[in-house]
Amino acid sequence: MSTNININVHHVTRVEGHGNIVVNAKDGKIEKCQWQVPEAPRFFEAMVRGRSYQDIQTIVSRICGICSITHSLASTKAVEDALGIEVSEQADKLRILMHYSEQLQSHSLHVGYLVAPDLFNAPSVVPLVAKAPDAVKAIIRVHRVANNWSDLIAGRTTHPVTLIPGGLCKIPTEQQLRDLKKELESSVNVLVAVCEVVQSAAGNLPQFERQTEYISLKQTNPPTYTFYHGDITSNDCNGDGPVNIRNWQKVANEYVSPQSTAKWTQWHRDSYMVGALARFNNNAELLSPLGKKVADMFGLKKGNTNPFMNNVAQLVEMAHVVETSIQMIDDLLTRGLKSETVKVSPRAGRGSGCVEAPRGILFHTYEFDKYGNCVYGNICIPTNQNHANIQKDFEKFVPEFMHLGQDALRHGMEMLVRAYDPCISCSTHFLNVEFV
Amino acid sequence: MTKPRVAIFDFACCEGCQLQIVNLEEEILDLINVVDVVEWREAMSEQSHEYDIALIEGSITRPEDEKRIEIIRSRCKILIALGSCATIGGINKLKNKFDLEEVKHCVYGKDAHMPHLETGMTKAVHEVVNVDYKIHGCPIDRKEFASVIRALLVGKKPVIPDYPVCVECKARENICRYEYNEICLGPIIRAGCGARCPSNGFRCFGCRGYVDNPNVEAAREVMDKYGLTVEDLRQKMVLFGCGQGPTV
Amino acid sequence: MCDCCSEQKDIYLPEMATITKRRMLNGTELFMHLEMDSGKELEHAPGQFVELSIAGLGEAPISISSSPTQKGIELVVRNVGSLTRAIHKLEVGQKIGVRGPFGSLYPIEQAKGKDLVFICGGIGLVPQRSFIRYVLDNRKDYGKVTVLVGTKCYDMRLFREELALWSERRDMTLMETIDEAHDCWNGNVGVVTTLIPKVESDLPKSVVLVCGPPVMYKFVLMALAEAEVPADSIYVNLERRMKCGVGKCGHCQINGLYVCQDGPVFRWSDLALVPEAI
Amino acid sequence: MSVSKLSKEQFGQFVDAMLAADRKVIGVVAKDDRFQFDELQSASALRLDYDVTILPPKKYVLPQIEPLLQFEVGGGAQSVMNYEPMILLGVHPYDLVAIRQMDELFSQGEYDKHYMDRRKQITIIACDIARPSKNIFASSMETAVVSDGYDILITDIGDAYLLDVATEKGHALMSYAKALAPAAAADIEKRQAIQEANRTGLNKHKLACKPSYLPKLMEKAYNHPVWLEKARLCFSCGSCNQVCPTCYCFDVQDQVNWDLKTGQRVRCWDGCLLENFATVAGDHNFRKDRASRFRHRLYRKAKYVPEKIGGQIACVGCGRCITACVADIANPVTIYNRLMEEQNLG
Ligand SMILES: Cc1cc2nc3c(=O)[nH]c(=O)nc-3n(C[C@H](O)[C@H](O)[C@H](O)COP(=O)(O)OP(=O)(O)OC[C@H]3O[C@@H](n4cnc5c(N)ncnc54)[C@H](O)[C@@H]3O)c2cc1C
Ligand code: SF4
Ligand code: SF4
Ligand code: SF4
Repeated sequence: MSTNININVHHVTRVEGHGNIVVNAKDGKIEKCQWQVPEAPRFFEAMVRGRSYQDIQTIVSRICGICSITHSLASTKAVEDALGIEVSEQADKLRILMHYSEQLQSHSLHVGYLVAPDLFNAPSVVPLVAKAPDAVKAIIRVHRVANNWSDLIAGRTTHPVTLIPGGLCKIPTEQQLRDLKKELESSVNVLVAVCEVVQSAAGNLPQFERQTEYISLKQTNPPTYTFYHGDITSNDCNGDGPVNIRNWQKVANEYVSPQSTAKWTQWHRDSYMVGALARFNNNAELLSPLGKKVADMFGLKKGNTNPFMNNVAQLVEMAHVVETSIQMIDDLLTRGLKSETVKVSPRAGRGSGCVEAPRGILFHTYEFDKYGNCVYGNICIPTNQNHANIQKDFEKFVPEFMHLGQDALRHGMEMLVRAYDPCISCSTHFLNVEFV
Repeated sequence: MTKPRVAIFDFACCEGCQLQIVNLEEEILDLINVVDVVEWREAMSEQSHEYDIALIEGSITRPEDEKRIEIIRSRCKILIALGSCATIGGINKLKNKFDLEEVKHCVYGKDAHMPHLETGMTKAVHEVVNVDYKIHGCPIDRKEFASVIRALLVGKKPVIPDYPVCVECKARENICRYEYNEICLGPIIRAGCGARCPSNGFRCFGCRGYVDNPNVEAAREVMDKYGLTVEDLRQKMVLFGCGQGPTV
Repeated sequence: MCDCCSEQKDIYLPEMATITKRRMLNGTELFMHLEMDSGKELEHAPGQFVELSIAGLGEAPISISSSPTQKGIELVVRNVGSLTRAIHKLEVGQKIGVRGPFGSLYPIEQAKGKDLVFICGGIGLVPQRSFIRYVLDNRKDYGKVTVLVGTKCYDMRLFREELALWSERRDMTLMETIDEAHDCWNGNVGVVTTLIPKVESDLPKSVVLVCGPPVMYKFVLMALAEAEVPADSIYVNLERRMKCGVGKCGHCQINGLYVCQDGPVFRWSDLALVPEAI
Repeated sequence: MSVSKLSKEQFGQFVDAMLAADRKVIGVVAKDDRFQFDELQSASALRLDYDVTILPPKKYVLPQIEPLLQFEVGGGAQSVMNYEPMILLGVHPYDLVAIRQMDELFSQGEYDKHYMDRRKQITIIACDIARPSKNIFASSMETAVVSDGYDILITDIGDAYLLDVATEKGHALMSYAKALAPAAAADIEKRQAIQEANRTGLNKHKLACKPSYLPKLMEKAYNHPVWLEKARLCFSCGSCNQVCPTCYCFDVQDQVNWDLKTGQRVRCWDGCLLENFATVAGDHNFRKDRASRFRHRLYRKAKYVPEKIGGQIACVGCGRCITACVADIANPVTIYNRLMEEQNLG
């Protein structure tokens, strides 16, 4: 078995955005092992300056096509925080419902279209259509349910339009909510079927463990497996948490690491992980029954340290959001939907918004002048927070799996990157990368 | 008949338009029945240099991207710009309103001079290479995408509207935003989206770019009538494809 | 037909025809001969047009270029868009959809006994040819026949063999010109209006029939006015966008007139109050 | 046929009975703070007190997109002609007049079987106007009240509806009505009073001449400066065409299915104000200027269409284009009155 390794994956495929893997090893000695991001920078924080508070969502939604609802929600919450706007309970519920649709949309896309081919040894989902047509159709079905769901509540599946500071500019009808509920109910079985298919190939997930810090939101009042409200917490918090989201900079301490090119984030350790596994590790006991059931199917337990299990945690969350949403719809229908008008007047101020993107915790902060025009913006994106952790995983993964040979190692590393569900295009405006 | 080979490439963008192709759901199976998708980094590992149709997502922002798009152009028969970033420069063109050095400093601080942060003025694809067709929108409309592709496959010029969003907005029986004294760019923006935003109670913010001959002067003059200002109009007009045509 | 009878036919449904002959007249114009699959004749009159279609690609109004005195119909299609490109790819034996004939006719009766002057610009020769051939087949009904043909450049000339035959006929006069000089051309050079003064018929007493590209009409009509041709003996053949061919869709309207029904052949005097005509 | 009476409650039961019998009923319902025609689920949603709908009922008579043919790509085609019966409930007199005009236009000359077959399946329950919309001028156009053309005409007389059943088709529907009583003389008087009031009172904009004079008025107006003045602000957005009950221009397009072997030829609404309405291959646009398109619409309403349908003016005074035009230039009354004024001066 050769111990000379030369991996240079220029643009990992089946991830959002561009990332490279570079590994050089001679005689078993690792000379270089890097995770790099050459995505074209897009300068959103600069571009929001001078724009009206009304347009912030429209602009920053375009940071990422896959988590556009999340960016919209985080920025809208930040605008509301800055301008001191209250949101009604109904709007709050509908927004969470909107947010859940994106969790399902994004997770099903990621697990179904991007990760599943790895598990079934296919280069993409296209050949899978011939190999496992039923499985592909099941995943398409779940994805379609998610998209119809966001179309209904967000106005579009990508780049929502119903979200405005203060509430929503269009709400669904009660009949539409009843129809959605039916659709969600009927998708439960399909979802379970998808889980079973993935379970049948779960053995192909590498056995790899690394202790790290897991950061996510935590909501205690009422206790909720939260994506939208709450404070920032981690498994390492020890008297210094939870942290109010306005102080997110204290958590995402950005620093330049001497042995790497990327700007990393750290809180209690030299790297941390965000995303489904982090949320699971911090909140697992609050999952819905179906969420718990799926976790059990895969033997996923709180405190898991295998990053590949992030994909399983995503399946768990898919089950959780579907089940929870059915209940939320019942709630909304019992109260009856009322049309609400929101009146907003601009004022000077600074505010932050934080929500859980499908791929991890996301922070937005803006400052406005008295006309409501933006003077400052700062955004910290989950994938950015995961880069350091990916690099640290690589450093442990390469020596452990080098014996499998160059091709298997490369494949394993690509899978590892994909396990994080990286959304590189949105993370890059913070990254500093040097080309080899 | 051999299936046309299609490749999908992305430049500076949010990849939301590619996502709309995925969002065709079941129709994706129909699509791959009639074309061979030979390269699509976001969705598959296969790669190829031989293709008939290239779908380009994203704006051109760096010199190396200009080279890349020229190579793609030289390899394909039909080049389609996919989505606002590609057709009009999209939201990325907002950057052109600022001094580039200042923009880099604003976002990257002292690290602004790292070589990979090199960035130029944002360009739409047609500002660099010849574009055969444009599928507008941020993101593109799945239905429109599907019908353009089908038209091309049977050898027909796809119907890409050159009339304002108001046409489709009226067809969807919406109450005009102006009736609430709110601003909307619908009257000068190209239709094709089914007036999605106004249908959802939101203004048209112009993601599809202007119609070929927008009456910008009229847009400016009607502001007053609705208690709005030219500055309000300007704020909205810069968002997508900033500087694409006549402005106020 | 009456309203109440349910056996009305669908005016939008094409009938199938088979291409029996085809050849390129020049780089962009395809000549075709069609026969209806029903075995029937269309029974058109000179001046009328059909809606030609390939299902999936669309429909286009195309003038009938042949005389009703012959079997089947002849058409000439210029390759300008996706439908016409697809038509160009069809082979002999292949099918094409036909609706029609539609539209008004040339003044077959009114022109009897009079001298006729045809002024054709470019593809405008195509519909005119229908009437010219009709006149030649009923030669004794009409007076002197003069045909003026102007073409942009030498390579674009249509129906060359037929023009050659016409030029040798003693019962008609053919005058041809091309806009730009060419090595192989030793005939007239200049736009078609330059031929008008050379017409030997008594112009004010002749019936003049004009068809050509939109830009041509203004100049020809000015020249005819100068030659004192009265407006009611001038006929123009106009083109507009058309979607139905049967006076419903509104696209072909010239002010209050419908080109598909009131035209395409109009008496110039009827257009006096129709400012959009030219 | 005679006029009968139903209490409001009974009328609701009548509508529900039609729905229970699986009749497709299109009625007027609220859309936010406006109204629209939509398929009724229950009588409770019906709003016969509406002022005007955003789109006219033409969307059911001439749908926005309608398949004409089904075809095999490059091959033969069949007509698509299966039209289901439908009841249009709550059509205001001006909209009824517009539908009648369209009936004439689609049946005269070449008979449009698609339009006419669909139309024959539609039963129209018209309804007298209960409240004026903000831009109505039906009184000026003599379309505020109708005495024929409907299958049933209903009038809200306060506590009950009067039903004037005019045709066999209308009569057939009455089997769904229970407790139908003949209208009393006093009721008929109430109805007359309402109709008389409407005949003159629905006039937010007042046309300075009889509508029948309009074709004559237009004869000398072609080069009037008003076209340029107004059209300067025209967006060419065609909103005025879309919302107009008498505009019926259409486009025809071929759509292919994913198999690339089959498809349909559809017709869809078009608008003469749209920039490329008169553009032919080679990009020659026969109505290139905004002003010429703007003028064309008003000429069509006042002259071209009337010439085809015995002098009836193709503007019924619904006022929808006035509301729809963001530039606020579409008001036909303003333009015709302006032409009148200057004609009187000159
Ligand atoms: C009465 C009449 C007779 C004609 N006779 C001939 C003839 O003999 N030979 C010939 O080559 N051409 C003729 N034309 C012109 C011919 O109809 C157009 O060139 C043709 O429609 C172009 O079709 P396309 O789909 O290939 O072009 P594209 O450019 O792909 O189509 C453009 C689209 O524009 C519209 N369009 C463009 N031009 C016209 C038009 N003139 N009428 C209707 N719709 C149009 C159609 O909707 C068409 O789908 C005639 C036109 C008219 C009105
Ligand atoms: S809301 Fe906007 S798009 Fe719709 S009609 Fe009004 S201006 Fe036009
Ligand atoms: S309405 Fe305007 S902003 Fe919305 S999708 Fe259409 S073009 Fe884009
Ligand atoms: S609605 Fe007004 S702006 Fe739009 S096309 Fe009509 S007249 Fe012009």
